[in-house]
Amino acid sequence: MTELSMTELSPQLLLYIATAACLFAIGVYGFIVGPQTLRRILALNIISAGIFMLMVVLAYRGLANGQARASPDPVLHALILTGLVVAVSATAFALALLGRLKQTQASPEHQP
Amino acid sequence: MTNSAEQLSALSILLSSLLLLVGLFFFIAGSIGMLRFPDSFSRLHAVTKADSLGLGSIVAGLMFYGDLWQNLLLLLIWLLVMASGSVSCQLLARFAKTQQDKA
Amino acid sequence: MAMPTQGAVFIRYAALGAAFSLCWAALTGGRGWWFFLPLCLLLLLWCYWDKLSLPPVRFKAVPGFLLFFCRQLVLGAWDVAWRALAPGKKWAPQWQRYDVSMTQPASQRLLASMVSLLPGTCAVNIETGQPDVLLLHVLDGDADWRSGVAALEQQLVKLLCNEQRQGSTL
Amino acid sequence: MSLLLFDTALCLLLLALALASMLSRQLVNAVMLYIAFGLMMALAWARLAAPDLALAEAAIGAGLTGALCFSALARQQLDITAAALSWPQRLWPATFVVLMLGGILAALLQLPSVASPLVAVAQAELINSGVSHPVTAVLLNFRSWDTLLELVVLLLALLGALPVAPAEKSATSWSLGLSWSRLLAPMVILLAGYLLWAGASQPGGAFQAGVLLAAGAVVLRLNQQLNWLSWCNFWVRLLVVAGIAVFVLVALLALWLTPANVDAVWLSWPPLLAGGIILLIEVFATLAIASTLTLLVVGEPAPQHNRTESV
Repeated sequence: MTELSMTELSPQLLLYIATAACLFAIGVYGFIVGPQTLRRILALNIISAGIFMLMVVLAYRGLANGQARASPDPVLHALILTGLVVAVSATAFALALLGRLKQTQASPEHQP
Repeated sequence: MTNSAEQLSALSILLSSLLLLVGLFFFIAGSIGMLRFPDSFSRLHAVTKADSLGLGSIVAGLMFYGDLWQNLLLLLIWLLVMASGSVSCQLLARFAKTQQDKA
Repeated sequence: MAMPTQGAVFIRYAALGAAFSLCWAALTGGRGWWFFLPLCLLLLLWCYWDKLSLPPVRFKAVPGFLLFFCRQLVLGAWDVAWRALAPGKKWAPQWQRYDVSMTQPASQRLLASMVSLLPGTCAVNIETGQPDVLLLHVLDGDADWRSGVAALEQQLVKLLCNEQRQGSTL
Repeated sequence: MSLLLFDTALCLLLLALALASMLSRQLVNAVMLYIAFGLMMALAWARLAAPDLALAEAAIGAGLTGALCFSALARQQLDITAAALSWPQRLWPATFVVLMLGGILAALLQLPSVASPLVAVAQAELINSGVSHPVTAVLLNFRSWDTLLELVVLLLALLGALPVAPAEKSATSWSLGLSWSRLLAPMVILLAGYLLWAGASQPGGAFQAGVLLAAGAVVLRLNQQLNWLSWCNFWVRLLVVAGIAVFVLVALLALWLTPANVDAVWLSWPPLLAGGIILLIEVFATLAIASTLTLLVVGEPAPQHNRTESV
């Protein structure tokens, strides 16, 4: 496990790794370009989906090579599970902040 | 699962494949209807009816392979999907109708 | 409104518990009953607190109703699949109204949900009035949809005991 | 071969949905596409042998995120359409992103294809963990620090969101939706209980059960049910804190129960009691996650606060 060479990843793994990287890139693009704040929050979620997907693929590595008695990496799965719940709570927090922002932006115009 | 699949007679494999194909047909028909029908209400018709029967047919086809509890679970899933399909169809239609009346 | 007797209440909750245990058995393959017991108690308490129970049905009418419903389901799916796949326009969407004779709101909601699986009809709204009116979207206004809805309503009246009484929670 | 075909279709669908969600002009469409993307993501995770994540993502993607984003959309004006961006405004970020993507891909292709050594370690230690599902063992035994701190993060997010939560729009609920959600409530509780039970030996556990319960509770709350479930209620506050409190108490108890000749380690369970301890923690963690997420998503009506502002 010491060598860090170009190893032969199976085509399925390559496909999913490429998808994860592309999801990350799409999220970054949306985060830069997206004019509305809600879209940027969605973009952050897509970035996190890409990263989670990369971690899932890393956990899946052993299975894809057909090693005997292989199982996906439970440590990574547990980390992602924690990350998922934290991500949704962070999204909720961001959306609450966004809602308050809209309210305060809207209120001075209505008040005389 | 593989054991029971090997024990299945040719007749039940044929029946199960037939049911799966029928289910597939209704799913495809529902999807085509969703693309072809003129307004959102008609599209709801296509999705609700064809898909609930299609799923039922696929569930029936899969039932040849499972044991008793798995079959019960499949049946339960089908009932839930059908009920939620018809309820959400009605809610969607009502929402679309109120939007239409507003506009 | 007549209060149900103690025995009827017991039977109702026993049936509910049986339904829950059937679901649990289907999920787990018949294992883990030690965990299910407190869970079932919690579920029954929830149902009691939320006043949920199984709708009282006439058991004699159940097979006939199931047969009718399955037949209508197949007919409805076939109808819409044929219209979707056949060349040319096979549809003439219309708005239609149907006078509901059932009085219970719960039964009316059940009817409206089931109508969406019938050939050619899709329920949109129940307008309360004298009598209550079911607003329907009909895929083909020229087809005979009214008899199908009437037959379903008749079957439902046969099935549900409480069409005249109160206390249904569905 | 057919599996590779399925993978390709799934990956293309994922990318298309994400791209469409980012590029669509209407915000409503973006949110809807994002929900579809979340569902497809659950499918991808089931494919990649991660059923725990698929369960959690299905409940989050289909239930919570949809409710969150749509209630956020309802608060702001729906008719905001983004102004069309000029070409340079699109081109420069795109070139930057493509360059970055190339770098990331070049780095990722260096990854070794062997599994990490942690898999074997986790498998070997599974006997002493009290459960037979490795993910649950990692979450609540080997790395229970993560789970404890995650509960703290959830609580902090809730505490941060409560003071800024904007006033709820008074929504009308239809009687059909109301009765349907009430009918589904026992089903959701049963399923959450099943997931909690299954976590010991199969995919499932406190997170999935908590998220599922939260999704059910959010639907009920949006239909004006469960009005007691608010931060004003003392018992609900207790429920929210209960996850962390029980976790810490159990950890102290385990520390106290450790025999004198063994090194006492914080947050490690004696192997004999581990199964019961994990179940106890999971039950309260489920309730805490469910109530916290529900309060986070639905927000707080905060009537008196609102009145002072409008005066």
